[in-house]
Amino acid sequence: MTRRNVNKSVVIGTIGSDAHIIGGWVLKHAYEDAGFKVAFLGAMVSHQEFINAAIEVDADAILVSSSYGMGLIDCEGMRDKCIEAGLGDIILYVGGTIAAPLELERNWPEVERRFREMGFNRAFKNTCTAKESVTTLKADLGVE
Amino acid sequence: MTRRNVNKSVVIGTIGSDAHIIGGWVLKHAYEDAGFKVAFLGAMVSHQEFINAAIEVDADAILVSSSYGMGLIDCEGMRDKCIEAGLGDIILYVGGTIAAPLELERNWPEVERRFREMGFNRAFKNTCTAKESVTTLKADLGVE
Amino acid sequence: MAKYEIRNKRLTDEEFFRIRKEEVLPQWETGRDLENMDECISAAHELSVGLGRNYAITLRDANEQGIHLLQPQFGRALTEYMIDGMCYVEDESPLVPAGLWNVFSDSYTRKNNYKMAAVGIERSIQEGTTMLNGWPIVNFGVEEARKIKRAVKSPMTLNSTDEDGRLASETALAAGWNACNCRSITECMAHCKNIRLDEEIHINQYESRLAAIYHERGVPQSPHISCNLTGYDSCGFKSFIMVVQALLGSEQGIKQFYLEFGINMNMVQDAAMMRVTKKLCEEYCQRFGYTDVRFIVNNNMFQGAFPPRLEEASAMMNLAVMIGIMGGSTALVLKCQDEAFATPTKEGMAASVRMARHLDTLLGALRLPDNAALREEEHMLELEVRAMMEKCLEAGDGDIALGICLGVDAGWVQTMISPWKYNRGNVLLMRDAENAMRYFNCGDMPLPNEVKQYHLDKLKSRAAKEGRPLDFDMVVSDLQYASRLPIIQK
Amino acid sequence: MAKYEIRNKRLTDEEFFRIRKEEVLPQWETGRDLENMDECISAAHELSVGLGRNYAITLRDANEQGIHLLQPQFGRALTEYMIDGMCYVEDESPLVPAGLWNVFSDSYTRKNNYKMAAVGIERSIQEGTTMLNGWPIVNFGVEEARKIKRAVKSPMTLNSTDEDGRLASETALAAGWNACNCRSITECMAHCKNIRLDEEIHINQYESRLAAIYHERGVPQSPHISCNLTGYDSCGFKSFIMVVQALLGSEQGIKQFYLEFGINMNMVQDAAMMRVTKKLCEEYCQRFGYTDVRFIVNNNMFQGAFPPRLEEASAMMNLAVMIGIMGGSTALVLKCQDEAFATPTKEGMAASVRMARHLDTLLGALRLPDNAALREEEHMLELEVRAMMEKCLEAGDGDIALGICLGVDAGWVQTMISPWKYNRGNVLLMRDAENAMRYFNCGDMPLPNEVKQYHLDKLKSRAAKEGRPLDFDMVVSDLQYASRLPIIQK
Ligand code: B12
Ligand code: B12
Repeated sequence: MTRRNVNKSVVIGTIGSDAHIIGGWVLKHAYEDAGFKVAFLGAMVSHQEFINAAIEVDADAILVSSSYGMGLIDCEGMRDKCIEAGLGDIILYVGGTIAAPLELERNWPEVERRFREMGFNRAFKNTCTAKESVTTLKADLGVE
Repeated sequence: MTRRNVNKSVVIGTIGSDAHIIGGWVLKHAYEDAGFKVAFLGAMVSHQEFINAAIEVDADAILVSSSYGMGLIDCEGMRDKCIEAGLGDIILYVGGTIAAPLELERNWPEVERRFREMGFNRAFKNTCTAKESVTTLKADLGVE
Repeated sequence: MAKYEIRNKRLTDEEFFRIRKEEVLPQWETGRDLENMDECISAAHELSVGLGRNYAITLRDANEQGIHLLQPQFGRALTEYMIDGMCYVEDESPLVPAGLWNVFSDSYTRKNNYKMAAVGIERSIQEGTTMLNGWPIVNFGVEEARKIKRAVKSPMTLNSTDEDGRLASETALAAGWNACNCRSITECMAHCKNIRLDEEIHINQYESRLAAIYHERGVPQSPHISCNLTGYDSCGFKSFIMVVQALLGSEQGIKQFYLEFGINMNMVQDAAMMRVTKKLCEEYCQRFGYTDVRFIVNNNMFQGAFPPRLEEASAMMNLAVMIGIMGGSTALVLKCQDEAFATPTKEGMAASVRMARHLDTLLGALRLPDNAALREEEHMLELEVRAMMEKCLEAGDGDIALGICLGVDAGWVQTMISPWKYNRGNVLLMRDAENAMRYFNCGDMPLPNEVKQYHLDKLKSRAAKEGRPLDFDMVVSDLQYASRLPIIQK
Repeated sequence: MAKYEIRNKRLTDEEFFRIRKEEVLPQWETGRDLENMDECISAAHELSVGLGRNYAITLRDANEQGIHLLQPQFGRALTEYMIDGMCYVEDESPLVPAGLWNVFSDSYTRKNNYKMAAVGIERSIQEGTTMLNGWPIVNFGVEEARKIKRAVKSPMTLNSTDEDGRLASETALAAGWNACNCRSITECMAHCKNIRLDEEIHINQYESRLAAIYHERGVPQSPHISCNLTGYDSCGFKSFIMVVQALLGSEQGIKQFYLEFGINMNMVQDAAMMRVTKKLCEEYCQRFGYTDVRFIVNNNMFQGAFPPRLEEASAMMNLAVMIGIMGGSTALVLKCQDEAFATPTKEGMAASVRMARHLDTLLGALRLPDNAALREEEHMLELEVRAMMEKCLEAGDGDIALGICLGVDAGWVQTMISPWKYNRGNVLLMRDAENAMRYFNCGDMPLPNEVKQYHLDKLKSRAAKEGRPLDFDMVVSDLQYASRLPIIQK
């Protein structure tokens, strides 16, 4: 990935109407502990709010949390809006319990495929720990 | 089934080294309640003891209980011994948890096939209630 | 004090019907089918009391007879999936005759975003599976809701609120379901971000009054007072908000409450919470003149993170059911083995009913015997809840609606983590050695010193057991104490 | 009194080694490999203490540290199935490091019918599956047993007795397992038909002495005293026989006992049984001068009929584990979802370990709080056990071995249903409203009137609850109270 200067900064929030804030709260602490600057937007964040915050803190990545089952719907168009806002190369992660029906949640490659198609760099299962996600982002950013 | 006179009499016991007596005890009460004469031999009954008792009470049927998992081995040759003893047409039932490995217990048609091949008229799963077995025997005997 | 207009006062019929006409029914086109309230009520009567499937009556009778009602939850995007799934559960498990249904709507509906719900319906039809996290009751409207009601044998309730569940509740009630949650603070803390508590109370006053009107006109209702918040709240906080809600709902005329406890998974502490809450609900209602109100104790399972594997989930569910039964619940809301992954499947829910019913059989009439540890826990909890109640009542000059709004502002009323921007969130909770939930730091909550000390002492038992000092990391890792899979040493 | 020669007296070395040489080792050809006892002991030392996998030490340490050991059971016809299955469980569940293994032999082995065991081995090879209900340890001999010991990480014990488990125990001990059950009465009542109790005690004296010798020579042992009888016995009876066995085993020099309770599935009654039994074991041992004996409370699951479906079995297992933990057990012997059908599979056992470990995590340090109901139950149980002990001691002129034989003859010592022809069996048991086990009729058992009355009063609660008089049919149907699947109303 050829990118702008990395400054260890992320935006975190749950998307759409999702109220599940606990995971984001845990992530916030983990990223802070790992030396990241975190813009924690809490729950029920719109695409635009994510993007505004990302611009404000010059974020390397937006960590979209979605647990209530409608992430596939809520995340549609997010990448396009980033591109419009000049954040074409920002890293987009999504994690949580991101697909509503069990059949789909169990068919993980298909879930991943759909989020990739929507322009997300990675999708994380809800069994992923906060630390693991930090490690992955660091690797993707090429930083320690 | 063309048979001798039915006199509502059965022999009950567990076969081989099988100590599981509770099922037999329940059966004993159910058959007595249903008006059968019951020779209850308790646990760990040999082929010969079953046959002797059957002769003594002029039994319509021998109800072999086997729960400890080695019924397939223990029941071998039982029909032959009955024939030798002149009880060729006595009804032989087996019931309990009659096969050791789960694969086999789950493959019930195969279990039944094996017991039929050994000359047993019927094999019963351990989910069969005492009353159900009484009803079946009555039907097989053509009595009320 | 002039800051808020809200008061704990019954809506007049005039206000009620004005709100109904102007604010509620116009929210979405299906509201039109509800305009004639008399028709709605008589249809509801026929479909619930008439068919012998009224939620409130079933609950009351079970409570009197000491029977446990099992209550699976279900919600899919399309009506056909609903009927298929609910009938499946009734056919494949011993749900009938001692069962209730807890149907949940999807989150777009709960956010009154019926346009997005319509998108979700479309997507679901396209994909041939459910793409919403519940049944969009408002989009489908009252006739479809009646269709479901006719198809299933067990009485039903609707779980559908976030900020504003009024139209959803109207729809459900008119279909013969039970509805109208009475839980303004719960909603704010659990599901909301921006709404003010006084606004939310106002919205909920309507819902409570609505249930009361159905009840008064011969269709008994048993609205839920819930404290299944974030799954990470103290028992005292949960108990306190239930007592508050009892006062708010009773004022609107509710006569029978379904207390829906979200348990913290420690049998003694949870039992104490259930007992103290019922006692204080009754006591405070008496004090304010609501003398003929019935409270029935029920419980939902643990509302925190579940483990992502069958056996661990089964241990969770069995413990939850056991706590419910031993602690004195009548109805037991069930989660299922899929909890960590997706909304409940019909297979999962049937399995949970089988499991819970068997546990109920095995436990028979056994309840947690009265004991000193339980009494101490009850005592401390009572002190805590009374302190919070009195503080708020004082601030509100005897009016609890006003008092609790001021309490939130002051930080007396708060929980650890919430999406709600008005939550102060400087309280820190963790589990003691017995996995009871304790205050590590009680922030601005007005807890008596005795209570604070009690919690700290209990936490010391954990520090001793683990041989390390208590710290913030424990607070964080406790959020997942029940969902982490054990390590396998290879 | 001259009727029996048996006395509770330690075997002399001379007698012991004579029996060993003349009666035990010659039972089957593999006995030859055990002739050199010093070699056996040093091999055992290396394979258990040496590898840090000694059963008795692990148990003792866990007990001291308040850790729960999970103990799956396993037994298949061939050594390769054993190793495959046990490694599977250790790889697929969090068994290590807090686990123990309970390996059972097949019933032919238990009946010393090694020829039939050989037939079973043959059949198993032919059919490519296990045709025996356990591992035929004697036929395979000590080297194969050591192979298994080396392959698995958790300490192992052997469950292999009916009339005469001496050669099996010799083989297991020499392989570094724990062995030597101390349970003559249990055996007679549970598995035997014709053997006299005095003969059985004599056989068991050998086993106990054998364990003691290993222990004395540096390989700690923790023989099991079991009361997992027919699954349908009173708590008083179970407790009584454990106290008796404690005296018999201690006299032979056993220093640490594994009390293996078969529970009746009522948390309060079972907890009372576990506590009272431990207390009385200690007290009676003191009285007879066995002053340095340790008793560790553990429990097996319900020994009666299990339900033939996953969810119901899971409810049973969760309740059993909960009773064990809340009641104060250290090790928890596990059954699995296949219980109603066939001997445990490796998949089933791994699942049970996962389930039980999670429940243990959830319960944390929570135990059943002391309470009045528990104390009353303990009080009644103590009265009952003391009455039986004193009656037998008196009859035996202070010798419990003699006394219990006479007690069986007199019908004081008996249970409801047993294959054993000396069991009088005129006692009738049923469950009360809380599913505790009660005497409906105590036959010839010498119970204090207070105890009889207590049981009858408890049963009245059931009659009242069910609105029908107590009768014999209830006794019969209670045998399957936990195994009947609930009725589904279609
Ligand atoms: C607690 C909880 C609640 C609380 C939420 C409180 C709050 N405001 O936060 C309450 C009770 C209020 C609630 C409400 C609802 N919930 Co809820 N809830 C849960 C529950 C039990 C635990 C979630 C949790 O807190 N986990 C603990 C945290 C620490 O873990 P986590 O969120 O998974 O986050 C971790 C990882 O996933 C990862 N992560 C998370 N996000 C991201 C993002 C990125 C980029 C990365 C890298 C990593 C990452 O990092 C975290 C650290 O390990 C789950 C089920 C479960 N998992 O057991 C259901 C669940 C998420 N809820 C569900 C639903 C449907 C609802 C409701 C609609 C009500 C209902 N029908 O039951 C409402 C929705 C409200 C709304 N508007 O959103 C469903 C979602 C179904 C689906 N996805 O298909 C679930 C799965 C339950 C179920 N099986 O039905 N819920
Ligand atoms: C109680 C019990 C015991 C008690 C037995 C007490 C006694 N002496 O009776 C104790 C604890 C002593 C015991 C010991 C053993 N047991 Co056991 N035991 C059980 C258990 C839990 C219940 C059996 C029972 O009493 N059921 C209640 C009665 C009323 O039901 P029933 O016997 O099934 O009978 C009913 C029907 O089957 C039917 N029926 C029975 N026989 C017949 C015959 C006919 C002709 C008909 C028509 C109907 C019929 O009528 C009855 C009324 O409904 C079962 C597992 C289970 N089912 O849950 C294991 C079980 C039978 N035991 C088993 C084993 C292996 C053993 C042991 C070898 C020890 C071990 N390794 O665990 C020893 C063997 C001792 C011996 N020599 O036989 C295995 C057998 C495995 C297999 N078949 O493959 C089982 C299935 C457990 C398991 N999953 O491992 N056991």
